[in-house]
Amino acid sequence: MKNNNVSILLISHCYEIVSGLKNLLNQVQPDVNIAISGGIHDEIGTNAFDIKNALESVYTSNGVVILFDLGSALINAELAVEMFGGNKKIIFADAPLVEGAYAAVVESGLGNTVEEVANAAESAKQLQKISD
Amino acid sequence: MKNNNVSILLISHCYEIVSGLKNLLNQVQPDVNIAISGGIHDEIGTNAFDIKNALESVYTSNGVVILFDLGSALINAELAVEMFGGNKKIIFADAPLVEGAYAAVVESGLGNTVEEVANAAESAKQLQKISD
Amino acid sequence: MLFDVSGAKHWIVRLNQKLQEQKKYLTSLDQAIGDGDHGLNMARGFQEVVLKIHDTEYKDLGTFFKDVGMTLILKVGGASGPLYGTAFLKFSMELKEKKEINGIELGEALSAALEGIRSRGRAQLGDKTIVDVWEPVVDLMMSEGENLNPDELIRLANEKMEDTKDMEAKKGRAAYLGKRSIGHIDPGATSSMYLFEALAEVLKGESYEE
Amino acid sequence: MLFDVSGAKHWIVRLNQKLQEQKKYLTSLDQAIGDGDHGLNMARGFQEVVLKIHDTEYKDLGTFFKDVGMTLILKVGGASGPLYGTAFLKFSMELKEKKEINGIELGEALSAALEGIRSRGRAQLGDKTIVDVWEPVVDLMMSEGENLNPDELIRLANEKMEDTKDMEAKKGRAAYLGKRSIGHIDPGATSSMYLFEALAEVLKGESYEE
Ligand SMILES: Nc1ncnc2c1ncn2[C@@H]1O[C@H](COP(=O)(O)OP(=O)(O)O)[C@@H](O)[C@H]1O
Ligand SMILES: Nc1ncnc2c1ncn2[C@@H]1O[C@H](COP(=O)(O)OP(=O)(O)O)[C@@H](O)[C@H]1O
Ligand SMILES: [Mg+2]
Ligand SMILES: [Mg+2]
Ligand SMILES: [Mg+2]
Ligand SMILES: [Mg+2]
Repeated sequence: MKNNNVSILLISHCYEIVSGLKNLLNQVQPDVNIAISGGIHDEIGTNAFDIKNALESVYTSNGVVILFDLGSALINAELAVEMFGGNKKIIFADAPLVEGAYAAVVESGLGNTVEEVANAAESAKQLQKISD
Repeated sequence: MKNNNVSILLISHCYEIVSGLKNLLNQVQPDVNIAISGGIHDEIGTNAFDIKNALESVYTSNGVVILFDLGSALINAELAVEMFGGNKKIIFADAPLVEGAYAAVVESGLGNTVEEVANAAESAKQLQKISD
Repeated sequence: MLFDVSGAKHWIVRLNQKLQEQKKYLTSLDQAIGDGDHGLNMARGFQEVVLKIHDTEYKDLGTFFKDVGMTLILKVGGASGPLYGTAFLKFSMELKEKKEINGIELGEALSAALEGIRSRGRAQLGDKTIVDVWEPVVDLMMSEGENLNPDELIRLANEKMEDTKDMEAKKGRAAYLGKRSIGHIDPGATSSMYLFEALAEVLKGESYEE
Repeated sequence: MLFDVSGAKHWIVRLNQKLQEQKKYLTSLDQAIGDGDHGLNMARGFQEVVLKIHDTEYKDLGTFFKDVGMTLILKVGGASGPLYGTAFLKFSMELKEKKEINGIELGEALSAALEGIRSRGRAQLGDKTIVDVWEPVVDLMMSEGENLNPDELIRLANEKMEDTKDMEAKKGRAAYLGKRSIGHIDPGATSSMYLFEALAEVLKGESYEE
């Protein structure tokens, strides 16, 4: 692990989306560990086992914030977290995938807690992208 | 053009994100024309000329709804729309990229107007992704 | 009524036959209110399940259904994968080391499976999902126990599937359509109907052609 | 004071020299509150501009600055590309077919450029952006006209750049930091300071070493 920051796990039905998003975020904040999981057998979908491996690859005692694209990804992600084992600092952010991840990585880069990182991601919902 | 539906233009700082997103959306609704623009010279960024070309490739009199990832994409997108020429049915959606695009493509697939498609995209902000 | 590993295999193989036959139909249902892959998901998932169980000797129902659930989770990338997968895993946990069970135990194990679906997907009755078939069917099995009439089970599963037509989707991709999801039968409710239809046919003792 | 195509080239080449020298510094400013590419963006963009203008004979200021603006829009993928690009395009439109201009005309053309930045980026004074240097500097040039003291211009640009340190970013990527953007100088304000510093040096008549 790179440091003491909160890690981020990005899940999408399409691998390209999260792999591109990770590139975007790495530029903003190279010091935050980001894991990705997307697609299943090279098709659109998600895979609980793959999500579990991704989670394992970035989990530290600082915690992990998980963002996902669509509801069915959440179903598999919760399954993955259960398989990974209980009582861990893992928070699902009810946040838009791209915008939430951006806010989360900035927040994590500042060294904040897993709750603060999740809150930052969720605040991205309120973000006004087009000002008047 | 495939049909009479409203087209969608997706803009990101990273090509992979919008190319993956287009795959995801095509599965949901193959009948909606989706154009993408992302990156600049294979790096992170956006390019007004590339956005203009993408816009041109899907513009019809039914209109186009534009979604983007970050503010600087909006700056280039507005420049692109200006270069494309005024008085067109083009709406920028103040919406999360992935979730808004999903809602927009569903709405467009139902044959609704450009305003309705943009509204659907913007409503994705309110979407509760994790229910209690 | 007794249900053992041979009956279980019979059930899954029969269900797979239905899913292969109805693959296009399920897909068309999902095209209307989802992403058009439910037929593919179910047909591929259960084909893999059948491949997996074909060459294995199972000494009890628990290990058999664990393989069914795991394979679905591993192979199906849509909501149906982890939902049906979880259902079969919870089912298997109720049937640990059981070689055969009666109708009451079957109902109880299916009730645990339904609980798994509910907690995994957080759908409630009326949300236009597989729960709308599972819940009433499992209720019937629990209340009838050993006296269950398989034809009544088939009738109820079909009726409840049909009832999803008038519902507004609150969960899954169809929820994006809001009220516009009304007027379409839910694909998952339909595959769940096949699941219970296949089970009822096995309970009736219909012959097992692989 | 007169400003012609040779002065214009001098300005852009000088600005490019500063940007190449300060590339790492600008990048470090952007690493603190953005994505760490402002040095790269500016250095690459103006290198391309210099390449473009090097071999071309320009008969007026309008065509010269149109090339500057277009090249920036074409080559720089961050916010600074379309913002500086639009500025130079609007500037060029004010200078259509002009071979040389005086200080008053220069101020007016820069005022149009600032208007372009404002309408493109919708940033206001105090938002911690390039506007925080452009607006006061253009105001000074407009009010001083032919009496402008270039050293005063340099002093003001530096002061206004420094002032961004205490501001909370409201636009651009730094806005994601909210109050935590306070305490850092804005990278764009810094590159804008170089832009006006280079202009002032040309206006002072400093020698032109390519
Ligand atoms: N949260 C949920 N709870 C219960 N069932 C659900 C849920 N989400 C979706 N479903 C069921 O899954 C079906 C769709 O499955 P499928 O098409 O295979 O997955 P996906 O929607 O991910 O493409 C729906 O018709 C619905 O019955
Ligand atoms: N909307 C805006 N209006 C004016 N200036 C802006 C705006 N957004 C960003 N900037 C300026 O652009 C600078 C960042 O430029 P750069 O790093 O090249 O682009 P990016 O932020 O897209 O990576 C900021 O420091 C700020 O001065
Ligand atoms: Mg589907
Ligand atoms: Mg699917
Ligand atoms: Mg930058
Ligand atoms: Mg950038």
